[in-house]
Amino acid sequence: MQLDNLYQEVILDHYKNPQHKKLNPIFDAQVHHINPSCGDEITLNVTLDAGLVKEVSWDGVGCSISQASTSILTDLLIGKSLDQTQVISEAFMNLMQSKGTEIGDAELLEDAVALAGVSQYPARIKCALLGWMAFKDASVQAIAKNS
Amino acid sequence: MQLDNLYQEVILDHYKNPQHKKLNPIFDAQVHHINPSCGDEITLNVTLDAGLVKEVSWDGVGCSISQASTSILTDLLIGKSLDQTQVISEAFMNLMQSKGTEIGDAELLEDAVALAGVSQYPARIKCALLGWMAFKDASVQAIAKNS
Amino acid sequence: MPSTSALNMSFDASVIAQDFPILSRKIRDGKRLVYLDSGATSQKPNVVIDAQNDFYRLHNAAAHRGAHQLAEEATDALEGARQIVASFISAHVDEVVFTKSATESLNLVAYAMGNAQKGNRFHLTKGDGIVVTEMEHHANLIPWQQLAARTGASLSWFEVTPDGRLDLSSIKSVITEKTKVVALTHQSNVLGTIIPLDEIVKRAHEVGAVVVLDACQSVPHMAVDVKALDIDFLAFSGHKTVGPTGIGIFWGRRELLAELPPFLTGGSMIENVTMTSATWAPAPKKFEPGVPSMAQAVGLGAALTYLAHIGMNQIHDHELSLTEYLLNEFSTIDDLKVIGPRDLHMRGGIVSFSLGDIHPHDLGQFLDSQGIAVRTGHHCAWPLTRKLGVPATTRASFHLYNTKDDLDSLVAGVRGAQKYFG
Amino acid sequence: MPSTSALNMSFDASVIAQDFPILSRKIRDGKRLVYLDSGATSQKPNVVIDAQNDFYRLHNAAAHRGAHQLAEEATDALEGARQIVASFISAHVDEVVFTKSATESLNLVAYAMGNAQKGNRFHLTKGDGIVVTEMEHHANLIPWQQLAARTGASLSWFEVTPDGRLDLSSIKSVITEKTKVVALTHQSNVLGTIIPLDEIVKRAHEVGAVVVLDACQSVPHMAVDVKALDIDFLAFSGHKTVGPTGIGIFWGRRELLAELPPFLTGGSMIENVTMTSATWAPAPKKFEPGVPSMAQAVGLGAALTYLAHIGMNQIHDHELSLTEYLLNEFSTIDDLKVIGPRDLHMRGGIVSFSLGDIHPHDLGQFLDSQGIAVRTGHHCAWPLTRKLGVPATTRASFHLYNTKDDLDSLVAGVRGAQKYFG
Ligand SMILES: Cc1ncc(COP(=O)(O)O)c(C=O)c1O
Ligand SMILES: Cc1ncc(COP(=O)(O)O)c(C=O)c1O
Repeated sequence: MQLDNLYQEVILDHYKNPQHKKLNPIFDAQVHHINPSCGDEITLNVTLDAGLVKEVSWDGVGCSISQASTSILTDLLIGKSLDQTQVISEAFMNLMQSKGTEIGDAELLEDAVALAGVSQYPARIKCALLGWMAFKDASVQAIAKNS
Repeated sequence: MQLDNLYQEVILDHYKNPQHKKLNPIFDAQVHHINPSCGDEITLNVTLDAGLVKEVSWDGVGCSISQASTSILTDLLIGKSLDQTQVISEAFMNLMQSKGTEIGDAELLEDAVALAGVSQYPARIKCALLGWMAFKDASVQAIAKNS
Repeated sequence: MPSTSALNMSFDASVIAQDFPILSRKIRDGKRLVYLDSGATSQKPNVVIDAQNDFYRLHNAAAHRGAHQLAEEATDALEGARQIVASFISAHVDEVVFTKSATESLNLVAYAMGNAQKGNRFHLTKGDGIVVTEMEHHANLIPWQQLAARTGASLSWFEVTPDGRLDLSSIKSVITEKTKVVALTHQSNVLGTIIPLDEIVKRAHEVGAVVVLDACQSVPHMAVDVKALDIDFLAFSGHKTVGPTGIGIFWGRRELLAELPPFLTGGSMIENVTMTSATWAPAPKKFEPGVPSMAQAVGLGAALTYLAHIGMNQIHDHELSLTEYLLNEFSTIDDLKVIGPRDLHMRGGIVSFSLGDIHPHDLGQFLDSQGIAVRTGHHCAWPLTRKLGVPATTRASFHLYNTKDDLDSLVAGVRGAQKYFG
Repeated sequence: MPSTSALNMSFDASVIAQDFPILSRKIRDGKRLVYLDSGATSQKPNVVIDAQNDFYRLHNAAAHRGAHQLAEEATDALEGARQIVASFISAHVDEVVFTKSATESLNLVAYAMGNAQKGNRFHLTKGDGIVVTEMEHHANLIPWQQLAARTGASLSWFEVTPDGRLDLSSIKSVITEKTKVVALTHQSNVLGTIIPLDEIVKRAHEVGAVVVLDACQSVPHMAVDVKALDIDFLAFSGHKTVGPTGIGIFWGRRELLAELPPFLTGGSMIENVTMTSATWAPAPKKFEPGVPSMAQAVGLGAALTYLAHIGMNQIHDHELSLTEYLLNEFSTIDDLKVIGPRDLHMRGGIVSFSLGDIHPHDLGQFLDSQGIAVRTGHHCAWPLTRKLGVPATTRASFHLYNTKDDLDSLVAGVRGAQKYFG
């Protein structure tokens, strides 16, 4: 079934056991993002340390795609340098815009390549990006705060 | 030619020799009406005397239909009682709405039956009515003034 | 031209469905299309598509703007459509205004009131009140928020009960002597709830307020008679009424339209224009500047003629029997919770629900893979879904062309989703 | 899908005319239709009619509002059309807003400015100035009169010379440091005059004013590049651009759309909504509440694709050669007076004229009896026709499908009218 492209095992796993889904009350920046088309919401906290992403924690309501995508993001970005997170984020955004023509760089994106199927469902791309846009926003704020 | 239904000899005659087309400076009521779809304008003066239409005079710019219709109106209504003018006006309005299905009562409407063809050209009905609406308005004002 | 189905005395949705070409489309790997998203927009019968084609191929010209034959024909087509709309809702023909959508219609009345000067009955100021409800679509909420902000009037609202009805218990303190406008939906686009309009209209008129009815979800599905409802203004959309996109209706009582200032200004809505000022033509022209949306008006006329042939009461009965059937089927599914009233007397053919932990987006996606089109999300009534504690729901909404087969597919789809995500 | 004619390298209007089904209609007693009223509305090629039919028959659903396949297809269709419009006028895709008409587009920008609060660059107040011209269509005049009345800003204008050009001699005193908006037509719908836009834009930007261009009569007939023109906002209508009725375009510079407040409010233009407040989505969504006019957007996309295939420069050249031909022919007719500039460098394919004592209504009626459709009256630019001392004129206006034959018919018709009414 074509749907299995979208709902890969990895995604359903992350959905059922989301990583770092418990807000740490200590953070450099906190953001609250909303998906206006479906009402999904996310709160995401970021803490930096010497140019590295020390911690990302989050909470929110949303579909399996938005929840899994955010969970995967935390696994992927925590511990990375800000430069690396930017490279990864851009690669992920490009993958989402690829309309099913790309499979994604598994070295770079790890579990996030499981979300490649989302790019064939335009209405769901925003779900997959919710956590990523929140992270982008929060990291900019955290950098500003730390500098 | 079907067009000859519209432009009957009588109409072209009235157009070329419009009756009472010279404003009498003495009047009971003066009105200024406009046809917003084509820009035609008319000024019309009415004087009453003991329930009779003593005088109608007018000036204005407009197409052959509006000019002829107003000219015919003056010939027809001057000297009539206000009750009669109402009967005639209503008969004329009905004729204009008849979409070519009526020829008009020649006893009552005299030359105005020549305008029957206008009812087949919906965009021109307003032209034929311009003077009549002005007369209606002016006679109401004149009655109000005289009472 | 009535379709063959429309001439049948007995109502057969599967025959009616044949009038709608899109319903024979295949979706995702050849699945039959099960279209249960008519609350968002309805499908179009051939008569509507053909009527627009005829207009473009034979009669297209600028209505009310020319003395040539095509312009006359275009004018007749437009005004004929206006007459059809008027008959459909039991209104006078000069009370019917063509807009682009219900959204524009509702903005029209709100902005036009904002344009009213002191002395005009629609003039609003600090101390005046605007009343809405908690179940409004954004299109009948935000324009009033904006009007309140522009004029200083206050905005208040009827609350919604946990089972999805309007709470009228405090009607006298919601609609007060200060209330100037009560704007509310006839039927909730989320819950299917039909509101107790009579009581509200009575109270509104008691205090001298006008009632603006958002009939987007009622006019397409039941007989609506503006005179019998005793309302003052009404809005609905063509595209939900098996008509074209890009056309809506604004209706207002004749004497109120005479006093309401214009909204959009431009050509053909004027009486006289100078460089510094303008005066207005009488309604409906006053509210229709520019070259009209003629093809869409003609298409809407064809749509309403088609619906009227079939019969609005038959359509409503059909949708209610579908609703009853679905509510029964749904009651057999574990974890499925219907959101909105269960009482069939107070609802139309819209069923919103949640399904355990399965997010509506995921459920909707699974149903789509089975060829079933539903809507998920807050349905542009975010304050309502938040209030009910379900920021997103899954919504199945029906129209005359839906069959029990469609609902059986939905029920099977829901069970399939439980297995898939279980 | 390009039409066969569009693939021809050489421009042949009589071949193009075959793409437009209405042009083979017969008028009044079997006369050939000679359609010379494209300034009011243009005719539609088969590709436009077919594109809309395809949408309704195969892809109809509410765009941006569902996760099902039809909704995805409808979204693609809508956004694909937006991309076509953007390319056509050399804009960014997120700068293109779908409205119902040019009239709505112009009202949008005027009302949105009226909604701007203090601190917003579009906020207008007493002391600020709005500049228009004496040759504006009512749609680009009355909205500004109304905005001036609402905000206390003053309205001033460029005058028109007796030969129908804009008088820029006092440009520095018309556009002053107080001017915030200059709204003007690109080409007069009465005179055909193309205005000296560069000089005006330069002066407007010098004082920090924005330029709103009414491109209703230019975009359908010549290549228009919003970036090259250096303007700030632009409006045009689909129905004059061989597209459907019921659709218009509003374009604005990206950074200006970001600051401009919304106009119509409702669903899908929001970021967040509570009972008492709302925040907005980024442009273009901010300006597009409600279910979009999808079929019309798709039809407009097909129309612009069709025009672009033929080539806007070819179309413009064709129309100019028709204009030249007609002006020459007209110069041989006694009592015929062309209203507007004679210089071909400053005009497009519109020729307004008077004919001795024969009233335009009568002339138009006579021409109609010959199958020739022209427009008569003040053409929704009443202050202009009054200024020129011709409250009503007869107007012949062309488009890509008109031929020299059409003009020969017109000339014969004019001579016939002289005889008929002589
Ligand atoms: C110059 C000009 N501006 C504005 C308009 C208004 O366009 P629409 O009626 O399509 O809104 C027109 C056409 O009627 C026009 O010619
Ligand atoms: C109750 C209700 N009101 C208003 C609207 C807005 O209608 P439209 O989007 O056609 O303007 C809708 C539909 O979207 C609706 O369901």
